[in-house]
Amino acid sequence: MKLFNAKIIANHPINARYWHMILDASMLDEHVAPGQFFHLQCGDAQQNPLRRPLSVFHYHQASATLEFLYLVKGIGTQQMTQRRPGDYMNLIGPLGRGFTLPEQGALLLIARGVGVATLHALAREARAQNKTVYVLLSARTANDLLTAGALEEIGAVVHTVTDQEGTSDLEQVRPLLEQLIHAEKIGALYSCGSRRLSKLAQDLAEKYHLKGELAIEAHMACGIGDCYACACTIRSQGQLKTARVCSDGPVFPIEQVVIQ
Amino acid sequence: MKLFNAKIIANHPINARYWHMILDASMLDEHVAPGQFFHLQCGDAQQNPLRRPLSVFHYHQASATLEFLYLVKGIGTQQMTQRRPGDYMNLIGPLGRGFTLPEQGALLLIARGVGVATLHALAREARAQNKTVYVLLSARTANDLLTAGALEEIGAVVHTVTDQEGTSDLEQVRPLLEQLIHAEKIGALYSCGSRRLSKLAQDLAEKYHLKGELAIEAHMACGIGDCYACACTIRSQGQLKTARVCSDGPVFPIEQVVIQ
Amino acid sequence: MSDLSVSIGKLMLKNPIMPASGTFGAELTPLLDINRLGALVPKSVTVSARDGNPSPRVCETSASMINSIGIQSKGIDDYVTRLLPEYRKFSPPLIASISGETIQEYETLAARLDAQPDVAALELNISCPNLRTNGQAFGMSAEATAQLVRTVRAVTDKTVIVKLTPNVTRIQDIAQAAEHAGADALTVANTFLAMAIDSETRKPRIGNLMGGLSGAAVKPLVVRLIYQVHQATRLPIIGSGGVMNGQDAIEMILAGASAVQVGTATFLQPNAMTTIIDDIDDYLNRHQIEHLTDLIGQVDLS
Amino acid sequence: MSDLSVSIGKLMLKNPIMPASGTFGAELTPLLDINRLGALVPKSVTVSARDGNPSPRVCETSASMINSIGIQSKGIDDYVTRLLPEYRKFSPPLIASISGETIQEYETLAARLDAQPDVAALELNISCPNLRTNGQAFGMSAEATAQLVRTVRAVTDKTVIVKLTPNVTRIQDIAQAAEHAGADALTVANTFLAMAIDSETRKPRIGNLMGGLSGAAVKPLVVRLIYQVHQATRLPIIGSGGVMNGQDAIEMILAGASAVQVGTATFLQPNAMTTIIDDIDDYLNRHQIEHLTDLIGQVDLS
Ligand SMILES: Cc1cc2nc3c(=O)[nH]c(=O)nc-3n(C[C@H](O)[C@H](O)[C@H](O)COP(=O)(O)OP(=O)(O)OC[C@H]3O[C@@H](n4cnc5c(N)ncnc54)[C@H](O)[C@@H]3O)c2cc1C
Ligand SMILES: Cc1cc2nc3c(=O)[nH]c(=O)nc-3n(C[C@H](O)[C@H](O)[C@H](O)COP(=O)(O)OP(=O)(O)OC[C@H]3O[C@@H](n4cnc5c(N)ncnc54)[C@H](O)[C@@H]3O)c2cc1C
Ligand SMILES: Cc1cc2nc3c(=O)[nH]c(=O)nc-3n(C[C@H](O)[C@H](O)[C@H](O)COP(=O)(O)O)c2cc1C
Ligand SMILES: Cc1cc2nc3c(=O)[nH]c(=O)nc-3n(C[C@H](O)[C@H](O)[C@H](O)COP(=O)(O)O)c2cc1C
Ligand code: FES
Ligand code: FES
Repeated sequence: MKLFNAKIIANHPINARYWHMILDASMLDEHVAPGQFFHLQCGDAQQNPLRRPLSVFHYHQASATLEFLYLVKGIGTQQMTQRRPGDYMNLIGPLGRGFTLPEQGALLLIARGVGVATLHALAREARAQNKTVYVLLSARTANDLLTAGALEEIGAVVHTVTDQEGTSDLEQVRPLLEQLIHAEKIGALYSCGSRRLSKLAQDLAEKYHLKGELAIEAHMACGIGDCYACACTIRSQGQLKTARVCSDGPVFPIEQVVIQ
Repeated sequence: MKLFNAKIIANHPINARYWHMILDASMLDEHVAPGQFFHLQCGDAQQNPLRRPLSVFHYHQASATLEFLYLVKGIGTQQMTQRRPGDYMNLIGPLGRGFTLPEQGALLLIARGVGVATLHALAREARAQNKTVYVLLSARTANDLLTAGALEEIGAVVHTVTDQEGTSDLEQVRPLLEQLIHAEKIGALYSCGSRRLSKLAQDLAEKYHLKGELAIEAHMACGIGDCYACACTIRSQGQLKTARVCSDGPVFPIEQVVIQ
Repeated sequence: MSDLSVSIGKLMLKNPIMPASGTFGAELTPLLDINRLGALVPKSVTVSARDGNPSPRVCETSASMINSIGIQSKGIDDYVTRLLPEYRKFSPPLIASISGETIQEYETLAARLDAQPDVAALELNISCPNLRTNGQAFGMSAEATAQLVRTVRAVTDKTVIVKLTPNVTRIQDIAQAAEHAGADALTVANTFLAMAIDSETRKPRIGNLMGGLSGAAVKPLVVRLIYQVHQATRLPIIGSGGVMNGQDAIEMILAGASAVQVGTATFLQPNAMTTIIDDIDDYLNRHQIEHLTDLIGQVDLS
Repeated sequence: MSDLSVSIGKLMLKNPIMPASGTFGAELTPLLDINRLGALVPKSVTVSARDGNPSPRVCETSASMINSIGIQSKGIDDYVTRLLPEYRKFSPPLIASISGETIQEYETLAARLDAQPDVAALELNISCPNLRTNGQAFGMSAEATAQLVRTVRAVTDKTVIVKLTPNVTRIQDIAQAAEHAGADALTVANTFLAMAIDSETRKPRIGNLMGGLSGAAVKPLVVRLIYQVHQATRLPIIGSGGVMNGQDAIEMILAGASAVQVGTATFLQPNAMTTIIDDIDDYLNRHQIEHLTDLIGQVDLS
């Protein structure tokens, strides 16, 4: 974990709602695991005192580049879109606990919307270790099916469903996933970005006794475990406990997560 | 008076402390008198809700350009220096009552520091009407003697004094001014930018029965006469009264001003 | 076009947006379509002419400003003979803000203005932090508030709006005192007592040492106060403090405000109020809400 | 190098900068040179473990944030057996912030911590707006404050700092009650009760509806409170609320603070506190002031 300034190499819109930022992260001298995040100062710090957490979309150690894929949501991410190549972003990270790969078997990633930003890094890591990766991508529209191409390029098998086409409801997604679990050697399930899909993944993991992990979100202040702003409820050894998304998570064993 | 956006044509430092901004004021369809001012939104309006008043340094109707000369003082003027050609400034103006020229005789302008920004416009107007203009320019250093050259170019007679050279104290300035009043046909005195010099101008105007005007400053909120933030005390018909610098001034008959 | 009208006591306003006293005047005419406003609220008036406070009278703070104008007033005679006729050219109803140092002064002002057909309602400014020492105000005591409102109520049938101070432990108590004493509506709230010092000169940044804080920074405090008052009384509430745009106005209305005053935002953008009216109209259309009144107090606590 | 040391009760701090309770933890170690701080103040501790409030627990507002963490605490046992030993690796004195629902709980906590040599002083958080309904707190009543402080005073000789709430009509009264009951110092102040609503979803932006406002926006209110308390008592004051940089800290010291807590600024910049210490040092050098204590309360009212 480090506090540093990183120069912006690129900052582009991907479509009407999503942007992609590439930073020069040569300041970074730590391993960055998929599922970890950075806490970014997005704009005018006086007016907007809270940092924004963003998952690592891609960290390429050799070229020392750090990438984020972000949804333009409110003032913080709007201000991010104003930043130009050559400007600096102030970051804290890498933060939190990332994903762990299954000992054996393929990975099944279930992502919706910008959840894919988080799972993308996991897909890359798994592919780098030559694991088989299946991805179910769900989104509102075909346009919002982010990085499907990039995932295919690295050799992941991608299934897409959208609200627009009427293919994204649970009644259709569940059999698709069950079929994958039956047909392929799925070793672990991962999900991010949708409560409904996370719940489904949890069900499936339980039903099929699969390892699983969920990346969850919470509003944060410190981002490093000091303030308890990001508390969530975790089921651990039969008891409900409070955990911090920023430092105990954001990735939790799927059976521990209490999905409200 | 109008609320409008004006495109920045130029925005340059003149020296370490002063900047010069030129705006495209083709939106303006009113006469702008020397001594009047504009109320500018300088930067992040959410964080900095108050506008800043700046005197017209020069308004050139034919080319529709409006110029300000500003001292970089605090956050507002600092933010102004960040603005680039092509950006827009949001202005209200022209505001307040400007200077009036003497019916006859020459003008004697007594300015210190950025006070010359205000008096410069008066010098130009007077020269345009073929009046003789004498200027006493006082400043900390020779470097801060702003626009002496420009004033000479338009045909004003400029005397400069500085703290650095030890020529700016009242004991030296007073005889210089009295000599000008004796030797030249001075019809009116004008001052801006220094309490000490304004007091001196007031003394001289009284002693020599000269018309005189002072431009004064006050912290403002509305800038248009609604809020009484800019109140000052005025001596009028033997009584002390409260006046608004923004709408009753900023230029007042010299005998009315109560200099604290 | 949705229906933006709201009622405040006997007043029916065509929309909920009005200026906050002390931040508005006829001088805005060239910059703002004054006739579009729901109501007009000139600067608080006192019985006799007053000069106000030493300068500087305003300073800027983070997303806010401090003012200590004091009640700079030409007195009630000037108000009646000069200001009211001047405002006749505008169509929105005029709410006269009155301010005094004693309860008798409020009574005098209210009685005098009750006789003026040009005055639609009275706003009792019992909360100015700039009148007495250390920001004290009538509105800090429930008993003083009750007594003052009862006295005014006795001399006028016009709508009486009481402008509360936020500088209290329990605004609910003051609100209820005003309600029981006969107030028709409450303005929540006046400015927050504040102070700033220039670290370089070590001098206070306000000539009068303290002043009232207004602007975006105070909005979360005011939204809370509106909610608390709305829970504690049945009176219509006029929200005041930190409204810069339509969203802010909607936020106050959801918390329980029937109308909203705009002050500091006008210094920033002289036409802020009409922009806010347009924003509210857009919001209602976008959310397919026919009557603005359907939003009052409708924060979703589920 | 000027002398930055200040005393708070029996404590001598090497400089006036310390974290505000609830915004600091050992997790900052990689990002901040914790040993440079004047004192350390961990999160308020309660007798038993508590879970804190529903989410979202924070939201951002203009130049400020609202938090409603509640007192998320592992309880006093964990504090004594795990937290205090963990803090032994740091050199600055530790001020333990304690929080309770009854006066007895404060007594229990104070007695327990009195026995801990690792605890240099106690800060009584009698002002958390997030514990009881509608932001009520002990610190809103002078009598409750006096009784609470007397009770704690009876069980400990350690320096007792009382953290006041700003949500009161007259903070001077509460400050004097604490002083007379035996407090050694006052923290001025805790957060301001606040609320925000998302106009699009109509939902409160804080899970617990209301929370405490902190950050730059509250500074003008806190500077005023510090000044008022400094006028009303002789106790050393720890300023808290909206300090983002060295200038802000100096401003509070000029108003009457002996030391200054930094909370929200740490979220923005984890090393804000050491930057502020450097800023203060620069300021003293630039103004040729040898001892920081020469600045306390020295606002120039001439
Ligand atoms: C561990 C983690 C990883 C994330 N990774 C990504 C990512 O890779 N790409 C991406 O687009 N988004 C990601 N998010 C969500 C992202 O943090 C929010 O969309 C962002 O903070 C919104 O800020 P804003 O100012 O644009 O929106 P606003 O709604 O204006 O934000 C207001 C406040 O709420 C907080 N907030 C709002 N939504 C969220 C949210 N979903 N999670 C946490 N805080 C929120 C903001 O941080 C801010 O404090 C992640 C969130 C977490 C917790
Ligand atoms: C009628 C008028 C004409 C002026 N013309 C010029 C000009 O041509 N060139 C120039 O450089 N300056 C001029 N000034 C002064 C200029 O307005 C201030 O220097 C400027 O407002 C400082 O803003 P800031 O944010 O940089 O400083 P800060 O000190 O950070 O300002 C803080 C607050 O104080 C106010 N303030 C500070 N100093 C002054 C001041 N001297 N007068 C009024 N308000 C002040 C600011 O407007 C702001 O609200 C004029 C002032 C007035 C009243
Ligand atoms: C410069 C100024 C002058 C004010 N004068 C008065 C006044 O005379 N009477 C009054 O009741 N309130 C007065 N107020 C308070 C405002 O009416 C309003 O309640 C407050 O500014 C909060 O709203 P805002 O944040 O929209 O400005 C004044 C406020 C400002 C900024
Ligand atoms: C996230 C958060 C948690 C807090 N928790 C506590 C607490 O446990 N006990 C307490 O006395 N104050 C608590 N506070 C208040 C701070 O200690 C401090 O008084 C306040 O934030 C004002 O300072 P600031 O503006 O520098 O943040 C908390 C504040 C924040 C923002
Ligand atoms: S954000 Fe502070 S503990 Fe997680
Ligand atoms: S600034 Fe408002 S009256 Fe002059």
